[in-house]
Amino acid sequence: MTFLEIVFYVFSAVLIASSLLVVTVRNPVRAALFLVLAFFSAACLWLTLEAEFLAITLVLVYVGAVMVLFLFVIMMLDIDIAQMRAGFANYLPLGLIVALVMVGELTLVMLSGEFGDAELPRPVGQPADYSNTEALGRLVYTDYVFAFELAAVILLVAIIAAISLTLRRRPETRYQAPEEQVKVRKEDRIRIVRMPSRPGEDP
Amino acid sequence: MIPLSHYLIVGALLFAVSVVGIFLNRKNLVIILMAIELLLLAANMNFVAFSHYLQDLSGQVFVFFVLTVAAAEAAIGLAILIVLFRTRRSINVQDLDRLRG
Amino acid sequence: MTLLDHHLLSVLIWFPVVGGILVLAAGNDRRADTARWAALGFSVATFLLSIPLWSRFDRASADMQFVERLPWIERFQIEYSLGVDGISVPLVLLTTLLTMVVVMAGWQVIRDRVAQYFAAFLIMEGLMIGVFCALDGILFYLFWEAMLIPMFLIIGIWGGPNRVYAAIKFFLYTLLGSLLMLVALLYLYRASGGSFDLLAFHQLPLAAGVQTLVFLAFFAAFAVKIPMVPVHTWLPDAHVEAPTGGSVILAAITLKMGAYGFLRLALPIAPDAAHQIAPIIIGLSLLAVVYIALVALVQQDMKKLIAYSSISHMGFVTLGFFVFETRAMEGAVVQMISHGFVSGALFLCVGVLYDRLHSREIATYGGVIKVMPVFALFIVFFAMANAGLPGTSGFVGEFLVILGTFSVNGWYAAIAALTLIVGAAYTLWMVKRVVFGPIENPQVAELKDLDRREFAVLMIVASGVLIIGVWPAPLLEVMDASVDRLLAHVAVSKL
Amino acid sequence: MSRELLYLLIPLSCLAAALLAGFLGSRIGRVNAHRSAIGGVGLAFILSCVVGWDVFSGNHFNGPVYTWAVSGGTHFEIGFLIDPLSAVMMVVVTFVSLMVHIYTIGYMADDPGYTRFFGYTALFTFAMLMLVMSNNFLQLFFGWEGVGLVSYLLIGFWYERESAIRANLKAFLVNRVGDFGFILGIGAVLALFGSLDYQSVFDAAPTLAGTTVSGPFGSEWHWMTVICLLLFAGAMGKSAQVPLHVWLPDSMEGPTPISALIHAATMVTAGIFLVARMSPLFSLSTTALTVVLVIGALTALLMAFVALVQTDIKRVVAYSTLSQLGYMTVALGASAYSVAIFHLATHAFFKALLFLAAGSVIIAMHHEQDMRRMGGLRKLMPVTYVTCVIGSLALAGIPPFAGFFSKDAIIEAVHHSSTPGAGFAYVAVLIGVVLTAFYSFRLVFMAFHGEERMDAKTRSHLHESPWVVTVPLIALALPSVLAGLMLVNPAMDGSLFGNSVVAGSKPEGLDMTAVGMLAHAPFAWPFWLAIIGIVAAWVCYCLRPELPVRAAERWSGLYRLLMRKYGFDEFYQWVFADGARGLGRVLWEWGDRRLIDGWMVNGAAGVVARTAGLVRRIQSGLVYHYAFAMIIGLVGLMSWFLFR
Amino acid sequence: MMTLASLNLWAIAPEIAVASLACLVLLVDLYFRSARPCALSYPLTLATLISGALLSVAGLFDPPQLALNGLVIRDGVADVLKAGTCLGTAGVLFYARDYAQERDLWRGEYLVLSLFGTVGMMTMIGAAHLLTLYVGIELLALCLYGMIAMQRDSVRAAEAAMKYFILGALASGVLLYGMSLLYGLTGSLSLELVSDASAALASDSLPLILAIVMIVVGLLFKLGAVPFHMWVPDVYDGSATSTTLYISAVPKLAAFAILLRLLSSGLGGWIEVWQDMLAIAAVLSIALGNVVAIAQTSIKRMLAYSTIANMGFLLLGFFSGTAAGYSAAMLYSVVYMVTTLAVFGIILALTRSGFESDALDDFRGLNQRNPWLALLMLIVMFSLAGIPPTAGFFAKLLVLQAALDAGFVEVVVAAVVLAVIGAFYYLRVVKLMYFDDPEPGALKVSAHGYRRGMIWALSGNAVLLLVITPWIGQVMDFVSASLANFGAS
Repeated sequence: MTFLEIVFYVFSAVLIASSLLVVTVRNPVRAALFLVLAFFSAACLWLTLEAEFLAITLVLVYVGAVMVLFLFVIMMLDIDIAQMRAGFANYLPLGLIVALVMVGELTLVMLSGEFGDAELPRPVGQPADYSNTEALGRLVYTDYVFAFELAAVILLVAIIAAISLTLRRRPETRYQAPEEQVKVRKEDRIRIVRMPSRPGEDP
Repeated sequence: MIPLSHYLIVGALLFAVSVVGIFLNRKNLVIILMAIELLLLAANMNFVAFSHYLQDLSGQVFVFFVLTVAAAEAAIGLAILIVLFRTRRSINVQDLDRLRG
Repeated sequence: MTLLDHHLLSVLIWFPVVGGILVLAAGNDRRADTARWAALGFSVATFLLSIPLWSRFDRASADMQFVERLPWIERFQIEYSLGVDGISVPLVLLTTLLTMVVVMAGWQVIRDRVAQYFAAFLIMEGLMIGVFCALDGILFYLFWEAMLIPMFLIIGIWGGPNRVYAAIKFFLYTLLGSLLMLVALLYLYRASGGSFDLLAFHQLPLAAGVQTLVFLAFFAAFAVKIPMVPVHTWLPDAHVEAPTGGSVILAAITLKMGAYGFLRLALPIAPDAAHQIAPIIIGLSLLAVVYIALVALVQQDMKKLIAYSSISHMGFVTLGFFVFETRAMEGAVVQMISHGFVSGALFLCVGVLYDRLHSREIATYGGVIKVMPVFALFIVFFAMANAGLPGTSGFVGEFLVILGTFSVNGWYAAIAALTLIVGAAYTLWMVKRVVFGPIENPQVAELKDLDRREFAVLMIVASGVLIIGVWPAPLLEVMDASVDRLLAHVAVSKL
Repeated sequence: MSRELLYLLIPLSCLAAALLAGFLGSRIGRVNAHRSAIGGVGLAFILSCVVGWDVFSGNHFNGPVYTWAVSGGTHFEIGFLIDPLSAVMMVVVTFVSLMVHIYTIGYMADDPGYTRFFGYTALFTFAMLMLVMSNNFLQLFFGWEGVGLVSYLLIGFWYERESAIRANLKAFLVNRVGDFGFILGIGAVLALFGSLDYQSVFDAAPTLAGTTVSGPFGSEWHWMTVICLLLFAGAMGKSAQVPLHVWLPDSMEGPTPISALIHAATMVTAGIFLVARMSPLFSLSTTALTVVLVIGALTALLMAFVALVQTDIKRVVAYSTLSQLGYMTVALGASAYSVAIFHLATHAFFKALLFLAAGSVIIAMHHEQDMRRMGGLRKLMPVTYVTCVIGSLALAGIPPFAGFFSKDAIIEAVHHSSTPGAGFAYVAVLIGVVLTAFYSFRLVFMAFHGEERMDAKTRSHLHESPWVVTVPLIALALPSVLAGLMLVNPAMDGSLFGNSVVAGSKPEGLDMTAVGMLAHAPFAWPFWLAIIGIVAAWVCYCLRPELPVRAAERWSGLYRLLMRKYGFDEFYQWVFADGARGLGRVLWEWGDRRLIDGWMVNGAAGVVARTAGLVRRIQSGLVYHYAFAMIIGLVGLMSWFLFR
Repeated sequence: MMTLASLNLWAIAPEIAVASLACLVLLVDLYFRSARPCALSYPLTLATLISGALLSVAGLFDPPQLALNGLVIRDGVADVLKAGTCLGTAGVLFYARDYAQERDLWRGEYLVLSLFGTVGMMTMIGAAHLLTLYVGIELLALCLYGMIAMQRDSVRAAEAAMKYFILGALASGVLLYGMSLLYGLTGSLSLELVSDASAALASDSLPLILAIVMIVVGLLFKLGAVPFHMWVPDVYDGSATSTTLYISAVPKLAAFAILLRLLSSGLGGWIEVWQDMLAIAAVLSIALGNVVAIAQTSIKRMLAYSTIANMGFLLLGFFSGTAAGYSAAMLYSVVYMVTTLAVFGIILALTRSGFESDALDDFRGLNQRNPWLALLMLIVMFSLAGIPPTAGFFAKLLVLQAALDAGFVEVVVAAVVLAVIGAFYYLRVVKLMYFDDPEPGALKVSAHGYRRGMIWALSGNAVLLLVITPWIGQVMDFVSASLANFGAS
């Protein structure tokens, strides 16, 4: 067994196990952490596939950003974990059967002979000066520029949506408005009222 | 050497696990959101594997975009989760049953 | 006027529809009288416009006349093509005449949403004429189905206490049948190589199995509409709940559309299947004649009784069609026209009573003749026509059908002729209990006889009944050539 | 004036009179209404006499008036056939009708429906004339149903009486049973001959006589037999032959003039006329003739028995009518068509007379019809009495009254008939003679003789009827005496009807003359039987009035049977009326309401609604259920398409 | 060498216009606030959409062309559907304004999200590449999630958004997985190349079948076809009516387009496989939609099930795989969009502030309260039920015709019978409006001060379904012409 194979099987096992734990543990914080582990293992697997840039991105984006977001939300929402003790659905057996059928069929298809070594042999590695990042960059900024722009739009949408959903101006809380304070003029604050000096006399 | 099918089987298992996580979970919405991330990871796994075996970078480009989308999706999903929690004071999946029939 | 010369049928179809829309625009009930007069004006004008159809019709020819063809959906060769032959002309005239009558009959009775009421009838008139004139499958279907909408509203808005059930039952029953017809039409479109021309369908060679399926699909639509046993149960409900005008149109014209469909579509398109299935249909027809007559006998509600009587009479029509004999078929067509008058008239009569006492129960009445002699005269006359008394139109059809059937099969004729007994039994038994006898209900003693409007309405219908009964020759003359050609066509196997 | 116009004028004058009196009666007033009706019918009578004279001068006519319809190559026409048979009928009909019209002025004087009545009677005359003048089956049926309609309207004339409107419905429906056969008969004629015109049918009949048709169970039927039996079914209905006789006694609910006109003299004889008219067909079928003969004999005998026990004066006459119609039918069955028509004519006169006389009594008694409350009217109503006796003598067949000749001829015809069943018929008609004499004189004795059994109040008002009543009585009494003498010779030697009736196998021994018959009478059975009947009646109702009561007690079973009229009514009520309604109710409840509507229509709707409710529950609102459904769908599609 | 010209940017001019103007709207909304919400950004949004529509049809019936290195295709069907999407969105916003204002939804973000959603749909419509397709789908989906949840104080809206999000993500995950397999099998992401490569595969290629199953599942989810329909009723019901209108009306065009792109352009050679799947889904959808709709008491839920049934009919036209079938399905989606716009427009018009008109009973006696609106609703209902002479009938006619031509007689007969069941609940609305008397407390609707323009627009919208009948042939011709040689460059 080569080093690559060892890496592959170890991280595959870790990946599957941690992903199983993600969906089974009760504590969402732990689930998030197992998710981090799963992503990390996946990144390692991708390294065996010479997708260095994506592997790094996966760690950076997911572990660095998304998972932090998850944890942030979990913490912020202050969920009572004890309350979440209810178990799995009572159709668990049926669900498991369905899941097993699915796994069986998927495996069967994958092993059906079109993805074996004979049909698609593993390519030899890239030359040492090959930069996965550069190659990807070339593609993304040329052939896929439209998709790239759209991805930007998607992120914009995510920003707009996330902000407008979560940002709330509570009517009951009072905020300072410095820009209004700075802009204030005397007419806004003082009203000069003309009063008759003696009763009966016109102002 | 590791045949392509092994990578694919890993992807398939990941796919199955995440799917099971979505429909067997009756506790926490956050975990469902995580399962969705795993689902996308499963697809990404396939793409990366194919990309390597086919020696075609477009698969990796696809994964690049999927990661972007997944991040955006996670952001919006969590935002919705917060909105839901604010109105309902709960993110229990079982409480999500006002709309039915 | 070139419009009338070349587009008479279009005018007949669209004039009342446009009229109906204009009447609808009269709006709310503050302008009810405007709506009434406008509706009367449109319906009378339509009737007058339909007279040239009769006078200019070439009786010697079996071809389609007053033909109009315009491309409509060219992609699918769907055409706006209209034409009439000797079978449709009387039906068109019946429609225009009875719509006029119905407008008059609803004059004061309808006080609620007047404009909508009259508009519905006018629009329906145009659509019904469309059914009788359409020569394109899709156009036919369009009119056929569109007609359901105003009828649905008429039953549902102005109907009796159980109107919602009746209206929905009516709609869904007919919709189911007609959608199957649509499937058949679509199939024929394919089989004919891309045309919806009904006359082209007639010439289409079809294999035996296909014919059977096509025929059954048509049968589903038409049998429901006619209606034939056992898909008749919508009719009593619809009739009972509909307002008088609705019942009249329903009985007088809507039912005829089903029968007309057999002649225009089912028989000529699938003649072999028709011959093959004929014994079953004859059986159902005879079942209608006997079974339904017996059921009619025990009805306590006048409208229900007349409704069942309609089913029974329509059994004669289908019987006449499916023995494939000239006299029987012509008799059946005459029966269609006659039944239009007679059942319409009977519903009008019940309406007259209902307007006064708001009851359709036979038991409410009794001794009406004492206080309403003129009305009694009419209702007895129409009852006799319903029982097929010679000299009335009701006789002509039954007589010809029985004669024609006898020459094919004596036993069929014998069962059909039972209607002479049972038909008379339920009709006259109702008359006995409503019209004759001592007055037992004090409210009946207060009844007023017909006013001039009601008299005029019933008089128009009675004249029709009498004229056809005494001298049906002109009516038969109009249809003779067309029926002959149809029978000759049906006699030739397509296989 | 052309002949066609003349012929046309006869029915149309009646129709015009009917429309005038019927529709405009309330406008033109009672007097003008009866004037117009009588004028119309009177004109018809005069013209009929002219036509009759013309016909017996040898001028026959057969031609269309207008084409009613053309269908499938068959011409349906309205037309007239004027030959001796129809001429005789026209004269008889219009004459009796005229008399009844005149009589009505008195009889109906106080009735609110006076003008309506004249409208009806004139309309009836029109329809009856159309019937007898017809030259084809279609018009025959027209008239046939027309008279039925008027009969219906007139029986129910007093529409407030439950019994009247029940009777008219019954009359119509029973007639419809006959018409059922009749219309099928017409269908059979058309199917066999391809025409409805008498002439062409009769011409073709001999050549098609052998045609057969297969009946049920593999039997072979002669077309002629089928046609004749079907047509005779119609005749049975209209002429009230057993078992379709039940409507006639009940029809006495109508005003008496109607009983005279319609239910004695004219309409009920339409069946006899029909068979006579169809004699070219009937003569080709022995089977049909046998049926006719046996039915006639049964009617004659059974109804005569019933007449013995009736106490209602009109019902006695009604049952006698039934019995006499049986006689006529027997004559038809014996192929003695002209004899049947002969009896029809004489019977028309004396039976109308009897009815009108009974009516006269009824008016005098203030609409009391029970003979047990009468008696001794002889002195109070002499004209009525005399005419009534004349009528009864004629009915009983005492020479030389009209009934003697016609009835004797029938008996002789049956005696000599070779039709199967003639033996039975002969016995039946002989017994009938005794019974006829007995019940007719029972009526005379009970009503006019003996003690006065009415109450004092009625007694004080009793007087002879006015002239409008008595004149028709006298006018009808004359032919009741004389018609037989005058008509017997031509009727017997065949000169009266010429070739308008065909006697297929004419019985022998009928070459009788008036003188011969009168001379022969004292030495023949019928005469003495009649005398026995009269004497017996005298014994029972004048001499020993307690005898009938004792007899009734002695043979109580028989008496009850007769009082119940053999139970026909109950049987029909139970089997047909109640049976049909019961069946209808069952079919409606179980067929329409439960099976079709309940199970199929609403059941389908219910299934859909329940399914909707059920499927709706799947939409549980729980997101993991939704996801599970999707996965099930995914796995389902995968499993199917991967491994199919 | 890539140049700006070779990118062929003109082909995505509408997308560029809408996306950039959407950013402008965002800025305008941020910096120009006024008393009335969106006083400036709303007209600008409408202008954006109309300009998008105009740009879409500017090159109508030009020969098809690939653009942006094969990521995008511009052909007749894309032009027409993009224009339809823009106009449909404009209609949605036009109808939604009063309603959304009353519910504090009428904010710049709402408009911007709807605009970006439009961009997503246009991207889906013009996709010639799996990546564009996926990104388009996600763009639309993210916008929709945001729009639904934007009604922040509504429990129901949040729940609907969450459900939609979870199920939508699941579906797109499945779709993505299918795409990955397709990529692995064909080695390409471009639909054109996928089409060529997949046609060369053995007919029993299990991975490809699996890929097709997964892709079809993803597509069926987007359409809302059974059994991937569960989100539809809840999302329709929970969202604000204006959002429901947007979700129900406009994306159907895009859904049709991705069906066309993926299955017909990409997997046309494998029609035998996906045809049966679509047939099953079609029948199930028609059955379930029509049956369950009967049991509903909320009109929005009822219309949701009606949508499911209608999507079944759309599939019925599509799965025949013929040009006639595609054009039938396309006509169906267009007619459906117009009809849905009308029906939700009427619901919006009936809704008063603080009072949702989403229970069926709110339609009780409408004929007496407002006969004109009742008549419009009547037309729309009969159009949905497919009763002639409305446009809905012709749409159903063509669809049935196509399915029949493909030989699916049993399917057609089943669909027809189920349509009868379906007619029942449309009739029930008519019944409520016309046969029942209004509740005693019900206001006369005309008292509610909605804009005059709204009534005109609604009238035009609903009456169009009726008066188009004489010209329906031209509409069909137009649709088929736009579909001529789609996807070919």
